[in-house]
Amino acid sequence: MPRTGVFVCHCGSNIAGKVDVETVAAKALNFDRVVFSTTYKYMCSQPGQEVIKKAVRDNNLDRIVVAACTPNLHGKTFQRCIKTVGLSPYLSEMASIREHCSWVHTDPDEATGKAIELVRLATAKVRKNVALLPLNIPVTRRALVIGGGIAGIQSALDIAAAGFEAVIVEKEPSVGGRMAQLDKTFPTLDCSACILAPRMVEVATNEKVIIHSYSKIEKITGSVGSFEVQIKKKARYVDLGKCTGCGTCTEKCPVKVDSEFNLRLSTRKAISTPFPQAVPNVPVIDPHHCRYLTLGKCGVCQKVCQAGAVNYEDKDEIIIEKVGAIIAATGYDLFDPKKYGEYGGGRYRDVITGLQFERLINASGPTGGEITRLSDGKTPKTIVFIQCVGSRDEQKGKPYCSKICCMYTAKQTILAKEHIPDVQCYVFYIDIRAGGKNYEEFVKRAQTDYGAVYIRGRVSKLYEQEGQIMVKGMDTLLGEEVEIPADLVVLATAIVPRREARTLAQKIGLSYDQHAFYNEAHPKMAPVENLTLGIYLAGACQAPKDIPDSVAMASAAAAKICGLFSRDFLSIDPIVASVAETCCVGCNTCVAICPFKAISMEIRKDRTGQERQVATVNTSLCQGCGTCLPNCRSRCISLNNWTTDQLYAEVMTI
Amino acid sequence: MSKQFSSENIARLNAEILVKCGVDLKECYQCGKCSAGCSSNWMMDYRPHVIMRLAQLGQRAAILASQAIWVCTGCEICSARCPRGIDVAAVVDSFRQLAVAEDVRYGEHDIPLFHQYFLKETRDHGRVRELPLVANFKIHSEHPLSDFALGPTLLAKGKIKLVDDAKGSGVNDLQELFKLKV
Amino acid sequence: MEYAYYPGCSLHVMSSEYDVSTRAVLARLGVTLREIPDWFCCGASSAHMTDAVLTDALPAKNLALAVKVNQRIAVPCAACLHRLKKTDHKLKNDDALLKNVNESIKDNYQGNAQIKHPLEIIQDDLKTEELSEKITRPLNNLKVACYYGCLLVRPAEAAIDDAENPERLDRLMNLLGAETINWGFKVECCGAGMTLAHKESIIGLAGRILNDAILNEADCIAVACPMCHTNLDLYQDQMDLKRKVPILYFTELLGLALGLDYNSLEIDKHIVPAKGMLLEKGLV
Amino acid sequence: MSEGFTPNLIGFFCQWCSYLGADLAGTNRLCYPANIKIIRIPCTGRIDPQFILRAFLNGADGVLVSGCHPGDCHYTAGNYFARRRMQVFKDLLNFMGFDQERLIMTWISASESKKLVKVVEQFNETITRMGPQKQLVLPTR
Repeated sequence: MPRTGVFVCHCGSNIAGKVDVETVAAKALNFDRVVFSTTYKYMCSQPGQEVIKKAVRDNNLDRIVVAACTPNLHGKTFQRCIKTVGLSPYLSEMASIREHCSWVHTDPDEATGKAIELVRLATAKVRKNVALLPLNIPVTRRALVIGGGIAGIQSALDIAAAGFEAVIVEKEPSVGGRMAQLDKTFPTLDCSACILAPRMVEVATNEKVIIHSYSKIEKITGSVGSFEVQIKKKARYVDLGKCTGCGTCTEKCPVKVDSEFNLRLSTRKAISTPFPQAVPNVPVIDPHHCRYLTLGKCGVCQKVCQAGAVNYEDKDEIIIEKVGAIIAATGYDLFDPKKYGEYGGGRYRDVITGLQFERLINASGPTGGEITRLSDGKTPKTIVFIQCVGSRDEQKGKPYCSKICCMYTAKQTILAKEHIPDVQCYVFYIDIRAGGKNYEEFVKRAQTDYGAVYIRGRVSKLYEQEGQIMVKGMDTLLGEEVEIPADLVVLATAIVPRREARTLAQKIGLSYDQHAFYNEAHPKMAPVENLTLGIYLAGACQAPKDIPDSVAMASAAAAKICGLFSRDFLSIDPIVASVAETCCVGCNTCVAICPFKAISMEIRKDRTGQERQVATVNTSLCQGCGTCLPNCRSRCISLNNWTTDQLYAEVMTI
Repeated sequence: MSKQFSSENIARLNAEILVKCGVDLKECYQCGKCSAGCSSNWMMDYRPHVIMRLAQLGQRAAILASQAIWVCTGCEICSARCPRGIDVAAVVDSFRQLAVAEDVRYGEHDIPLFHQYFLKETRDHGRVRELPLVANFKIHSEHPLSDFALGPTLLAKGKIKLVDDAKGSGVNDLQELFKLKV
Repeated sequence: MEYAYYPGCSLHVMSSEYDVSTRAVLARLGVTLREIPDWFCCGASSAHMTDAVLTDALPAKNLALAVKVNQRIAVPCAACLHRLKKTDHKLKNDDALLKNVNESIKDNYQGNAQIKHPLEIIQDDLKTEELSEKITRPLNNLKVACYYGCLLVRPAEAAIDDAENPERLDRLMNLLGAETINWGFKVECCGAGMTLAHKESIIGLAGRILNDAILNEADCIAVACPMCHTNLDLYQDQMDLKRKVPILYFTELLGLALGLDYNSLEIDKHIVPAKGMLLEKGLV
Repeated sequence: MSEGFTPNLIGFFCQWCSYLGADLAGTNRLCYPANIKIIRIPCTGRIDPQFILRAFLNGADGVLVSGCHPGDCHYTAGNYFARRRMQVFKDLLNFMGFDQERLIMTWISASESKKLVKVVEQFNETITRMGPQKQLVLPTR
């Protein structure tokens, strides 16, 4: 006969300020199988947990209900707590009387009434709970890293340093990501390529790291410990093994196409590497523009390749990798300023984005590091930088702050001044957000040492007049409008998730927010984990982030994975389905329904020797969604911790 | 002189504007884009974002007595470009309406006067007749003789008629809605 | 194709040439306009700037009168169009307000009007080929600055085109054979209803617009609003301009292209004469 | 009708999205009617129509099922199964002459605390207007 104890938490005044916790505890004693109840100021604290342990021992309790915050916050805490006094962790339940009650209802009587009801539901459920044993699942000690930018590279190197294999999947022909496009980095003004390139080489030569470049994730199945990843390696038309990276093919290729890497500021060839330091340094043929692949004529690259690496017959290829954990490090895209009709909506050639400016000032960029106007090739003498284009704009863009723009704009004013000594830079800003080591000092330097004029106010309109871009803004501190004839205007466009972020998340089962940034499991206590076990986050796919933050997060995610890989078996919650074979009629419905292909049919012989098929659940594949249960004709499938009995018990007490 | 803030004034004006035009003044984060785009900013004592700031802080009297609310042409570029989607033009309209309703001493004389004679034409004749409107308005305005010279040109070009047969009887149904003081 | 026609006060006397040319070109293009009997002022800027009740009551009453003639209503004045469409949008989306307003206007408007500017009628209702066929005097050699002003493009619910870079007028002018300029003042305000009330506004605002048109070497400015026309046309004498710029209604340019008689379009009513320039371009 | 009537509302909320949305409503101190009790479930796909039927039999005046947006199911497809099941079940309720408005299904993500509040408020309004549910209550209760 179950003996349940109820523990009502005050949570300081968070609960007790609204809910009469003593009444809740008193009423709880009337509920079925409840033999003990008490209250405490902070149930999750060490002394609070002692209260629970003591009560379990003294009253011989075998079930507990903690009425406190949401189970998502402290469910595990109380499970661990009763485990220390010999109870199965699965014999506890929580009633969320804080998030679902005291914080959302105003009337104390109503809140108290509801708290009592929530406790009633939890006690009803807990008496049907059973002691479960954790599942031990084997761990494949290899990690998948999606994205080969600085975050992905860092994660892979850290994992490799711990002695485990890391598989990088990068959609572009080369690793490097956004950082490869930058010129110098704030606040130290290190050359981006100079600090990135060694890492790229390191990752390319590390025998524990496998790089699948020019590849995409097709599908991921399985769960923590044993994921199976289908990767589509796009046809490169150049053999990675044979190519020597001599570059003759690129030189001779007659087709010019806008360069994606240079953000359409220059052209590339139909066979090319995105940038000179590419890793792998093997070109790809763009099948949409290659004359041979579109028209069947040309073939120059094949003729000039002495290594015989060009292969027009190359096909996309699907490869399978088995891994135990995944890091999503997919990075960011930039908000498209076309939505800003008042800034020209892309019509003015001398209005460019911050990233385009990075390419312009880059010595290996389209102009060899000369800052010139796209319209007439002249050197600009007045450059206006506009911040928050898309960011903090609920009407046209995104409500959030993109975090890095204040800093890179300050950097760009410094670099502009270094390139063009008599240039005057103006920065239109709303607030300067320079929280970070040496960041504020850096912005100050831009203003004092490099003479960037900061103007507080959003720009209302840009228009062309006599070969210049007229910038119509407001100095809100002065309370006066300003009009600046600029030679070049640079828009700090918002950081947005990669275009493919949502599709990828749906393939993996990652949770994401309304902007398609990936969700961390907990904003403070689990910032690099995703809610899906075994998947971790690194870099700007989670939120706008600068390089140091991305690298730190990448190392943190790698450390989490190394922890996971430190054991042969992983102990996880046994929240899986099971089939009562005696009742199963072998109808196959569950097999068809299961999203994880965790159910299959097996042949069993009954006592008379007759054969029949029954369903069985592969517990390492089952994720515990319970979708199979309602469709089972003979009601013979059960789901641990969410049994029909348990849910029914809750529903029966409403 | 320093501004006096009081929580009651702030709450009251915020509520008043919310009811009048559905704008939550607290949404404004003072980026100044409204002022930057404003056609008439160069003539205003308070730029639009300052009007919004004064409003946020409950400075009702200062706004009602300002000249800015009257030189606003109602072009709505402020509303169209506001990153927070605030209908700034509607806020300005609300303040003008309050100023008229409460008969405060306007920070600008001629423009509200013009509106009153414009509506008087509408009330009394259904349609606006240019000559009586100009005549009435100019006589009472602060610059009665300005543009007097334009008169003959306009008459010659047929832009103004001496006798106007304007009528539009539909307005009769609305007489009682006009609360004009002219 | 038939429309109820709401000319508005400006087209009644001050800008009657816009009225005349609108009627003439739409008639030539096979669109019938039936003027709403007893229409009255929509309140223009003065109503919404000074009185919350009149803001919607005046347009609503006119809409109620209009739909008795035809649910499709043609409104050439941008200010009237703006007022009627804004009120109509509010009434279509707020049943309580509709009920309230109907009580105050002692009428029963159902929110069933379709309000259109003649530019929309010409571009959306008629086939481009039909229009091109009727062009007998293409506006070749003419460089036009298309000016939209505020009220045709803002706010979204009343707009006939994009708020920042509208192109309707440019498309029509290009179709007629004219060259259009890319300039920064397409949607800047010219001073709207301040023509008489506050001349400084007009001198400043219209002056900037005219200057940019001159800078871009436009032969003339095409407009689709009587207030824009008046503001740009009336005070050029008093502005600091390199030269004067004729301001023409788009219906006048369309009328010329369709081969209508110059005098019938009453273009000579403008303060800044256009005839000389039009003669030079061989359009008269 | 039903002066002073406070409906008994039951929510079946997916633990990955709507339940977290309710947690967030708490964190943000949003406010919604107290007469809804939220039962945590692993996925809307787990919901057996008999739970809902039982809830009505036990005196629920309205049942709100809430899960992840289409495409966002943590288990890839549970919410799609749930949606189909709910449709069939609602058809059955309708056929039985039961007010099917008493059962609604919505998508509320972990970030949509404001939507949650709106949904609960609207549902509460609807059910309050409809009055107590008497069609399916057990005679003993």
